[in-house]
Formats: sequence, structure tokens, C-alpha cells
Amino acid sequence: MSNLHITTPQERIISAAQRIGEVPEKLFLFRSCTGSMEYPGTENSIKEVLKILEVEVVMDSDQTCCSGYILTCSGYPPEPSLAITARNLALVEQRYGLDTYMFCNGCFGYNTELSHILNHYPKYKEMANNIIAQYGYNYQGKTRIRHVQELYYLLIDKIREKVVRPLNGLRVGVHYGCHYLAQQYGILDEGDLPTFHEEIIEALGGTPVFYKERRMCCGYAVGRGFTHKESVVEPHLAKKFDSAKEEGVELITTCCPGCNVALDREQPALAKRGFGPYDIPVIDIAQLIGLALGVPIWKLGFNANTTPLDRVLNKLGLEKGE
Amino acid sequence: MDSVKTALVIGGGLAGLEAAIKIGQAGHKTILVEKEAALGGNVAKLFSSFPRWENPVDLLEYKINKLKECSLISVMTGTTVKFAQKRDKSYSVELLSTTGTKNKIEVDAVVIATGFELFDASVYGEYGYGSFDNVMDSLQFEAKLKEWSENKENISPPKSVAFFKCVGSRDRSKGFPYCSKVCCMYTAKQAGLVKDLFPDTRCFVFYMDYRAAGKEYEEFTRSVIEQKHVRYVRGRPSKVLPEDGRLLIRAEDTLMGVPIEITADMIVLASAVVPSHGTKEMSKLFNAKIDQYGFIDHEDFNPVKTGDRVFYAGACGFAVENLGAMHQGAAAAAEVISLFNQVD
Amino acid sequence: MPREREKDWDENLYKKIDRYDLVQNLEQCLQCGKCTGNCPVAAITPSYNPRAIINDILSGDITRLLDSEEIWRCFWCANCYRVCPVDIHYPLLMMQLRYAALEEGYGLKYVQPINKYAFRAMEKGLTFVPGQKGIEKIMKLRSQLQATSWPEVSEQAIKEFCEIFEQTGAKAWMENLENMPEKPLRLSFLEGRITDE
Amino acid sequence: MNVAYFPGCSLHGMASEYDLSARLVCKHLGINLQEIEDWNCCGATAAHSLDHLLNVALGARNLNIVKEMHLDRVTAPCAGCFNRLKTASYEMRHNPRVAAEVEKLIIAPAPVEPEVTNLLQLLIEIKGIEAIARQVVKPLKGLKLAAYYGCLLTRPTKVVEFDASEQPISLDLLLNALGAETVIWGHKAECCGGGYAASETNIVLDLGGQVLDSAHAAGAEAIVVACPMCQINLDSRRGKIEADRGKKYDMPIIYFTQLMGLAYGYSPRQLGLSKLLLNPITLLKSKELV
Amino acid sequence: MPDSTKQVTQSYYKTYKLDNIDDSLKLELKEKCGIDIETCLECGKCTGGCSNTHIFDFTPRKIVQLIKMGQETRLYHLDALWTCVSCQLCVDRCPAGIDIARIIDFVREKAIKRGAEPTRSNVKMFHELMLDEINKTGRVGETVLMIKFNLKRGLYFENADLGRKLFFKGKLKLFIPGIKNIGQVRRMFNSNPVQREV
Repeated sequence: MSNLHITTPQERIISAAQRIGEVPEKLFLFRSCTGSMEYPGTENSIKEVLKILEVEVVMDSDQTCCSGYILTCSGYPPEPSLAITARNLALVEQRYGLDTYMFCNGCFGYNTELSHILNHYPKYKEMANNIIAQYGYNYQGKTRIRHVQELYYLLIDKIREKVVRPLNGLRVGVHYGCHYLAQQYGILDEGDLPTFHEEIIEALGGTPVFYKERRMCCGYAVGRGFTHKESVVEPHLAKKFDSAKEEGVELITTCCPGCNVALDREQPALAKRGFGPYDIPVIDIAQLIGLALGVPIWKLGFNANTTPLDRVLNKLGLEKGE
Repeated sequence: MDSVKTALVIGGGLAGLEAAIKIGQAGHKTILVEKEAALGGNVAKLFSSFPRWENPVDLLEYKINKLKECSLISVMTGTTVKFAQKRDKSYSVELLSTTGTKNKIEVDAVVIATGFELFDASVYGEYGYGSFDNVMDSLQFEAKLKEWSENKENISPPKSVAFFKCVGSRDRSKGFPYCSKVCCMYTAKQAGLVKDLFPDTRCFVFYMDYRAAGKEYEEFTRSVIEQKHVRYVRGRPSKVLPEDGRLLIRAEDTLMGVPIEITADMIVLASAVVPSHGTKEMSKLFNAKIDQYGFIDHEDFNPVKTGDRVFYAGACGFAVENLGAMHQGAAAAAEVISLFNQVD
Repeated sequence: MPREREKDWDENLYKKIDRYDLVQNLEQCLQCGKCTGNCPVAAITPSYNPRAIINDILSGDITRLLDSEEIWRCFWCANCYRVCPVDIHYPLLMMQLRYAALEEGYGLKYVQPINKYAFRAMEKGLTFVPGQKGIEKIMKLRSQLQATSWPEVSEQAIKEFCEIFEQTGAKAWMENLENMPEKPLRLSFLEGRITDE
Repeated sequence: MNVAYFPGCSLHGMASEYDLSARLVCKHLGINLQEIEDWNCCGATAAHSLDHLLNVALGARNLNIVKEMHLDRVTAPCAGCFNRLKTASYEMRHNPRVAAEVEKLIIAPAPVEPEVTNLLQLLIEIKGIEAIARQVVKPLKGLKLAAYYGCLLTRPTKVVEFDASEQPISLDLLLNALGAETVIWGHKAECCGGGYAASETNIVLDLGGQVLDSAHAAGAEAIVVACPMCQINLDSRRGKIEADRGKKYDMPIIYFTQLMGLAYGYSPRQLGLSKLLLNPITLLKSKELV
Repeated sequence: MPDSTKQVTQSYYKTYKLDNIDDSLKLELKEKCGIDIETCLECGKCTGGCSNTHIFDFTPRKIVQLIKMGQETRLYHLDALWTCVSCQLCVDRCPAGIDIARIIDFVREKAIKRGAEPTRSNVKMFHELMLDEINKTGRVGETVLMIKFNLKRGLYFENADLGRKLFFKGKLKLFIPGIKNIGQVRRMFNSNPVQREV
């Protein structure tokens, strides 16, 4: 077990302050392909929210996809993903010297996992660096990989102050996503019964709902039901939605476009197969924060959702076009 | 302390040695009786020990030297206790040596340390113990290990060795319901030793659970599995068939729920620990308290006391590992000494 | 169920499966079943059992594994990894086990559709690239948001992204899968299991 | 010595040679077999498979007749019948509830007295090996035999109380007493699938095949049985098994009583040796035993 | 084996609940057969040596496990019920002394009472024909039984070659004299045997 590093529970579960330290005035936001394509509103609202929270956001068009997703489907061997991770992170290190913030659990999970491998297996780091050297990159492992939600949690008091559209008790169910909670190299809160999103929801004036299967995976990783749509993904999701419905959840928030796609886009298919109907809108936590902090609704891009938010907005006495 | 008192220790195994040494060192006359020609008991038959892979021979040598240093201890090997008569505060005991010489002695206290025997596995027809060669019990296998280690290069190593745990233990129909406590550990030890001697030999241990309740025991067992690569198969073997000169084992891998077959060159049965013949006799002679299986049982609240001026130590009480045997030997000695030092 | 024979077992299978030696500590497995208990797939398809799969790999028994439907059920949700008392990285094991299956021609149907995306990804530097209609929809949405044009990945980045795939031989590996004869899968671990109430 | 005799359906049917030789040998050894008057079928696999109580009751009726014949012991040559009768007797002795039910069905007190023994048991335990050996006039020199006990003769131990269920030896002892040599083999007490002889032939081919194969590998020239089911099963399915396994097993399946008769100087005709599908005559000739 | 994709639709599999299992069968076995399932060590010794384990759908150990889990209805549809040769190996080997063969008989009996469809209709048919024979004559003629069995299955030439062999050996007896007091036997069959509660 020469270079196998096994993290202790203490290493795994850390407070936001420990993880992030000072609130950065500038951060590198890692583009998510799913996010930018399926829910452009997410990325948008993050920028808006962080503007309100006075954190500058940098993005770079030379950053490519993290390429982790297809890897997990065994689509190709790990070498390219390792090289691509090294390239993207090296880019951040060299050009900006900032920490890398993800808003997609996929990007977060895969980058953490792959960078962990790079940093603990010299042979792979060497391999990757040899390849990216030709483009003038060299990955050292300086930039820290963080999730934007960790920053929200760090800034929860600031958020509470700045709420202009309180959610007046909107029953919100939370979905954390496995690739954040289940990966072992440092996360916020307790992986099996996390609560930090609920705390944020409360700060926004909503009512967090602890539904039974809130911890359960979204099933997106099996290829959005390219494979075993019927046999695995749908019954699995139905299980989750049933328990959410029982608790009277009106809205589900995610912190990952991937989860969002699975939970939002699959609902009609579920109804067709005799599950539900559930009709529970699903949005990113950033969009909800944006909503509460008074970002104009058209900037939050709810149009992208398959399951419409009208009911929620009506409840809050808001108009889509506002 | 006016009159010199005498203690009789029956059994020259690890527990008996420990008891005799301690009593002798405390300045009391001690007679150590051993039915075999040499001291050491079952421990002398062992090739190695858990959980530290120490050679038991070194341990015995050390103890026997201690014994010799003490002038108050007289050792009588090849001797058995034939008869005992309870007096007011002593026993008059009749000893018989293999040479046929009898002699009567008066003793003020007795320590029974008559050790254990292995359960006779031949009642397991399905394992073919006694009918097939290369099916042996664990003590026979210890001897085998010695033989192998002595002329390692001259013998062709077996392709695979299988170990069956719980043979006679945890078995209501053919053996005893109790767990023999030490089998899990010595099986792990033996399997590990095979791997040390012949790294290319495959070792299979059939287990229901491995019970490693003791200091360093769990680590020891895991190391055998992880470092020495002994394969643990969960399930109790069902049938052994001869198959072109080798042994075909039929069992189930209960974790997968599928029946499996394994061909082995040698099968080691971890037979249950049962009270030795001597234990049964001595318990009668000194009317010691015994349990339903014939192991010597202790008086309430006195861990090593089993009768008036009668104490016991080691595997005659129940299966026990080396360390435990020495603990009990010392404890029995302490009881004897405190008894002798009482002002009466 | 048919009897297995030890002579068909390969002692070093677990090393062969773990070809990138990313798991390393598979032999530490205690067979405690905590992984299965925490696995969302096992909860809806009882014939899928991580513990059982690890057990098979440790026994060196490949027969059930390669053509197994089950090995394609893993979500990579890593909940097994989370609870594992000895931190066996089951998802990484699964990923590598699937490589072995793919090279034998099993489970292509689960990878080829995804690889279609992978090939398009090399043109755009993004994992998911929709068809023309999809792109128009995205443009519409983004314009409503007054967001930047799409995709935002520079030509240079896309070129490098693509080259990396070529240089690491991944592209060739995928192309090889494209024209490989598909072999049928089966639920290998179904026998003697309780699959419904 | 008078012993009640329960031939069972097979011995009146396909296994008449077993009946023949059994009576002959017992007579020779001074055992007077008195066939149970008006006995009924023991119920075989069918009864205990579908209705436990019926199985006990059928046995009880027979045992009751034995009682009425004032005999304290009944012997059944067929291992199947023996096992059923013994089970019936065991159940009545150990399970009062069943005994009560049975009494209602046979309208008589549960006949627990008669001792059920199989023929082999009778000869070994009551007559004794010496007595058997003493009568041998033509020792079966040079015969290498596999003694096959099957399941029902020795199992389950707590019920049948005969020999060792995993490594039985009684038949080996008997054959050795006759001067024959017995091989050590693994399948002496494994099952031949007799219960499914007709209904699930594949099971028989599989299990029976294993038995033949193992005996053949151990170098046996013939298999000796104490059960018509085993005999008919192995003997009649041999052809198919050989076809399946692409091997030849030219081993006659002989009843132990026939060999006893042979050793006692009776002629193959008297013992009905020729009634066996694979006639052992050629083998015996080659050993100059006939 | 069911198609993976059709396996779960409409409703999803609910994980088995150990805390609300139905113990009735377990208790029944204890009361009626004196078999205590709880002594099972789950060691699989029954299964490893079982004559037919390689064709069982649920191995003996798992059958005992199913009883522990109170899976009564599932037990009624086991293939093992009809492929167990009741060779008693498991009974003798069980370290806990559990009479598994009896359990299987017991469950089979219940299964028939519940009208469960046997997976191997042949076996049941054969058993029933045999019982009929006993009911009619008090004894069984193998020849007659075989012929009836074949006729009933419509396989007129099954084992014909074997029959010929047996015929020339004089082993085929077409007439078996019935017993005198057949009434005594019929009384046992008073109702359809498998309808009677044991």
C-alpha cells in the first residue's frame, strides 16, 4: 500500500471556515458543460449572487470539460482524464493562482478524485505533465478544489442580511448529490446526514424539509438512463420522489446541474411509466439564493426547467417576467 | 512459618511448570509430577506460537532452567498419581513411576495441571479422518510442520492445503456445543507457517467466523490473510472424496451461496479441545469440581480453586493459549503460597 | 446452482482487474457487506451485490463477472466507498472491471452511446454537445439571459483536448470499441436470490 | 430363529432374484423368514413426499400384522421399505401426536414393539460375521467388489441406528467374510437418485453416473447392493449413462445375497444371477467361481 | 432468467424487512416436527454435500434461511421441492441436527395443500399414480405403474427399449395380486391424502 493515502474521518469532515479560510475576493469558477448547456441560468445566478456577496468571479475559455463523466461510464481509459484534469488545474495555477470553485458535483468529484490520484501516484503525475508540457502547462497541485456551496455556507450570515424576497415558509427539499457527499478527500458537514443546505434554506426564510430519501443519489451517473433507464434509474428516482412528495416538498434544490437534469428532466418519463405524477420543480441552490436576494427572475433562467416553477413563483407572489 | 509445607503439582506442561516455579521460589517444598518422560506437555509439540510467531521451545527451555535453579523443587517425570487419601489438612498421595516403583508422600496442597487432548475426529466419516492419508488433526500437523522445516529442500511442497475449523467444536450432533477458543488462532498460525515454508502452496481456511478475541489476535489473523495470502472461505466443508491421489473437498461458499469444490493435498482438522484422560482421573481422585464436559471447574469466587487444598491451572480447566496457561499457573501458585503462609 | 471448481480460479485476478493499481487494498475486504447495505442499486436490484462481486474477484472467479449485467449497474455514487471500513474504492474497481468486460466484447451497448458524445466532445471540448436543434434552444435561452455566446471553449483548448485523447491512445481505444461484435449480457448473480417481495 | 419378512413390491416384481436369494440364504443360515400375511406397500418416496402421516400409517399397518404374528422382529431386504418402516416405527415411538393420529387410522394401538431391521443388519448383527463365514464353501477369491450402501440403508443415523452413515463397513465386512476383496471408494453412501428413476431421469443419469464412475475408478469389477432400487437404477440406466459420459462401465450390479448364495455353493440358476441385466456370469467364470 | 430491463417496472423493489417477518412456519416446524430452525449455524454443510445442490434453485442452507426469513409463499414454488432426492445426507451432517429432508417434505405437503403448481409436474404425477395404485390394490406393480405413467404423459414409447430388455429377463409382471384387507388401506386414504391436515 505504498502510495495509497487513506483519509481519516477528521480529514473528511471539515467546517467551511477550515476548508476555505478567508473569504476570497476573487475565485476561479470552473465551467460545467452540463450547466452551461442544460441550465445556463445556474451559472448566471452564481455570478449574480457572488456579485451581491462581493466576490469577483474569473472564468477562462481555455478551460475544457473535466471529462470525468464519461470516464465513470468506462467510456475510455483514465489517462486522458488525468491529463485533462492536470491541464485545467495547471491553467488556474499558472494564469490566476486562485482556488478552483466548482458548481457541479461532477466537476468537483472527478477533479478531486483525479487530482488526488495525480498527487499520490507520481507515475501518473509524470505522465500527465509530460503530455501537457507541450502546451506550456505543468500541474503542481497548488490550487485547491472547492465547491461554490461551501462559500455560500461560509457567507450564510451575509446572505441572511441581504434577503429581499423571503421565501415565506416555502417547503424546500434538498438534494446534495453523491459526488459531493460520498467522496472522501474533504467535504463540508457530515456526509451521511448533512444539514448545511437546510441552514441556507432557513436563512432565506424557507422551510427545509427532511424527506426520507434526501441523501439518495440522483441516478444521473448511469448516463441519464442511456442505460437501464427503466430497470434502475426510474424506480430509483421514483423512490426518492415518493418520499419527497409524502413530506409535501414544493421545490427541490440541487447543487449540481447533473442532479438537476436527472431530477427535473426525468419527471415526465416517470409519469409515463406509472410513477407519480410528482410535478416538483427542481432548481440549483444558487438560483434559489438569487431569487431570495432579489436577482431579477428572468436572469435566473427558469425557462430551461422541464417541470415549471409557476406554482412556486405564484406562492411567492412573483411573476416570471419580473 | 514453623513447619515446611509441601505442594504437589500434577502435570509438567506450561501451566504446571509456572505453578511449580513460583511455589518453589516462594520457599516451599514442591513436587512436580509428569507422566511423560520429558517436561513440556502439549506446548513441546508446537512448532510456533501466536500471536508473535515465537518458538515455544525457547519458552520451555527458559522455564525449565528456572525450575532447575530452585533446589526446593523435585521433578518426577514418567510418574503418575495412582491414589490419594484426604487427611485433615493434607493429602497422602501414592505415586507410581513407569519403572514400577511406588512411593507414598504427604502433601499440603495440590495443583492439577493435566492439560488437554484433541477431540477424535474419526467420528466425522465425511472428512475421512483415519480412512484417508493426509487428513490429520492440528497437533499431527504441528509435527508435520517441524518435519517440513527440518528438511525443507528434500521434500516436494504440497500444491494446496485446506484447514477445517470447528471440527468437534460448535457441533451438537457429532461434537460439543462449545467453541474451543484457540482453533481460530492456531489455524491462522498454521496456514501462515505453510505459506512461509512454501509461498507457492495455496492455503484455504474454511471458517464460520474467525474468533480473534485477544491482544494482537485480530491483527495476527488479518496479517495471515492479507500479507501471507491465505484464502478464507466461509462455510463448513461437507465431504472429502479421494480424487486421483488428491483430496476433493466439497463445501459451500456461504457468502456467495454457491457450492464449491476444492482439491487439496492435505487437510488439517482443527479438532476441538477436550479434557485429557489425566484430567478426568485427577478430578476423581481429588474430587475436584468438574463441568458437564469434564473440564475442571472453579469454586465460586475462587478462579483457580476447585476443592479443599486443590487448585488447577491451564487447559485442564478449558482450552487456553500459552500466555493464559502461565497466568493460571502463577495464580494457582499464589493461592498455594497464601494458603501455606496462613498462621494457623 | 452449478458447482464451481477451485481449479478454474485465478489467484491473481484481483491484481489483473486493478490494472491501474488504483484500488490496491482489495485483499483487506472483510466481507462485512456494509457496501451492499449502503448501495442504492442493490436496494432496487437485489441481484446486484458489491460484496459478492468483490468476493468473486478475490476468489479469482471471472466466469460470472465479464458477461454480468450487474457490473453495469454501478452508479459510481461511491456510497459503498464512503462506508467501507477499510476504504476499498469500489467505483474505481468497477471502472476497471468494465474495461476487462469491454475488451471481451461485453456491455458495448452501455458504452457506445456514451462514446458518441465522447467523439463529439472532441470537437467542442465539452462532454455533452447536443444536435443542431438543441444548440438553437441553448442559444435562445442564453440570449434571454443576455449571457455570453456558446460554447465558450476556445479553439486552442478544443485542439489540445482532442490531441490529449489521441496521444493517450484513448481515441484509438474507443474507435476499436465502435466496430466490435457485441456479446450478450446476463444477470449473473440472480440465482438463489430474492428478487421481489 | 423366526423373523417376519417384508418383501415389498419390488421383490415381488422386478427384483424377484433378490427375493429368491434372500430366502435361500436365510434358510441356509437357519433363519426362518415368515412373510407378513397380506402386507401392503410401504408407500415408498411417494407417501412421505406427499403425506407424512399416510407414510407412517402404511408402515404401521404392516408392523401391526407383525405384532399379530407374535414376532418381535421384522426384516426388509429393500432399503427403501426398511427406511419407511423404520421411520414409521421411530415416529410412533418418539412423536405421540403422530402415534395418536395413526391409531385412529389403523384402529389399533400403535405397534411400537416390533424391531425393524434390514436384511444386512439381520445377518450381521443377529447372525454375526463368524456364523456367515463358517458356512462359506466356495470363497469368492479374487473378486474386487465395490460395496454400495446407498442412502436409505444407513441414513438418517438417529432413525435407522445401523452402521456408520458416512463410512459404512458392514457390507464390506460381509463380503470379506465371503473371501472377496472390497475397494475403498468415495461414493459408497452417496445417492443414486432412485426415487426419481422414472419421473426425473436426468437426475438419475447424473447421480448414478457419479457412483458408477467412482466405483470404476476405484478398480471395482462389480458393485454389490442391498437395495432393489439401487440395483435396478444403476443396472438399467447404465447404457444411457455410458452414452452420456462416453465411458464404459462393465460392472454387474449384484445383490449381496446372491454372492452369499454363491459362496455357500448354490448354482447361479438357483440365485437368479441371469436375471440381472448385465449378467455377472462372464465375470464369475473369469474368476473360476462358476 | 428475467430480462434485466423488464425486471422492475411500475413499482420498485422494496428492501426486505427483517423486523416484520412472519414466524408462523418456523413455529409450526417446531411444534409439528420438533425442528428448531434457530439452531442453524448457517455453515452450509448441508449444501456442500447435497446430492442435487447443483440443480437446486435454492440450496438447502438458503431454504432454511428462507424459513428464518418467513418467506413461506416463496417456499411453496421452489424447484428444490421436486428435485430433492431425500437422500438424507444433509440430515446426518447438519451440526445443529436439523432434519432438512423432513422440512422439505413438510413444505412440499403444505405447498400441495395450498394448491401451488409443482415445477416438475412429472414428479408429482408419478407420486400420485403410485398412491392411487396403493389405494386400489394395497401394493404397487412397477410395470403397471410405468405404463400408466407413460400413458398419462402421452409418451407411449418412453423406456420402451428398457421395457423390452426387462421383459426378456422375465422382470415385467403385468398382474400384481392385491391384498385381502384392502379396506384397511383405503381407510388411510379416506379423504384425498393430501387434503388432510398433518
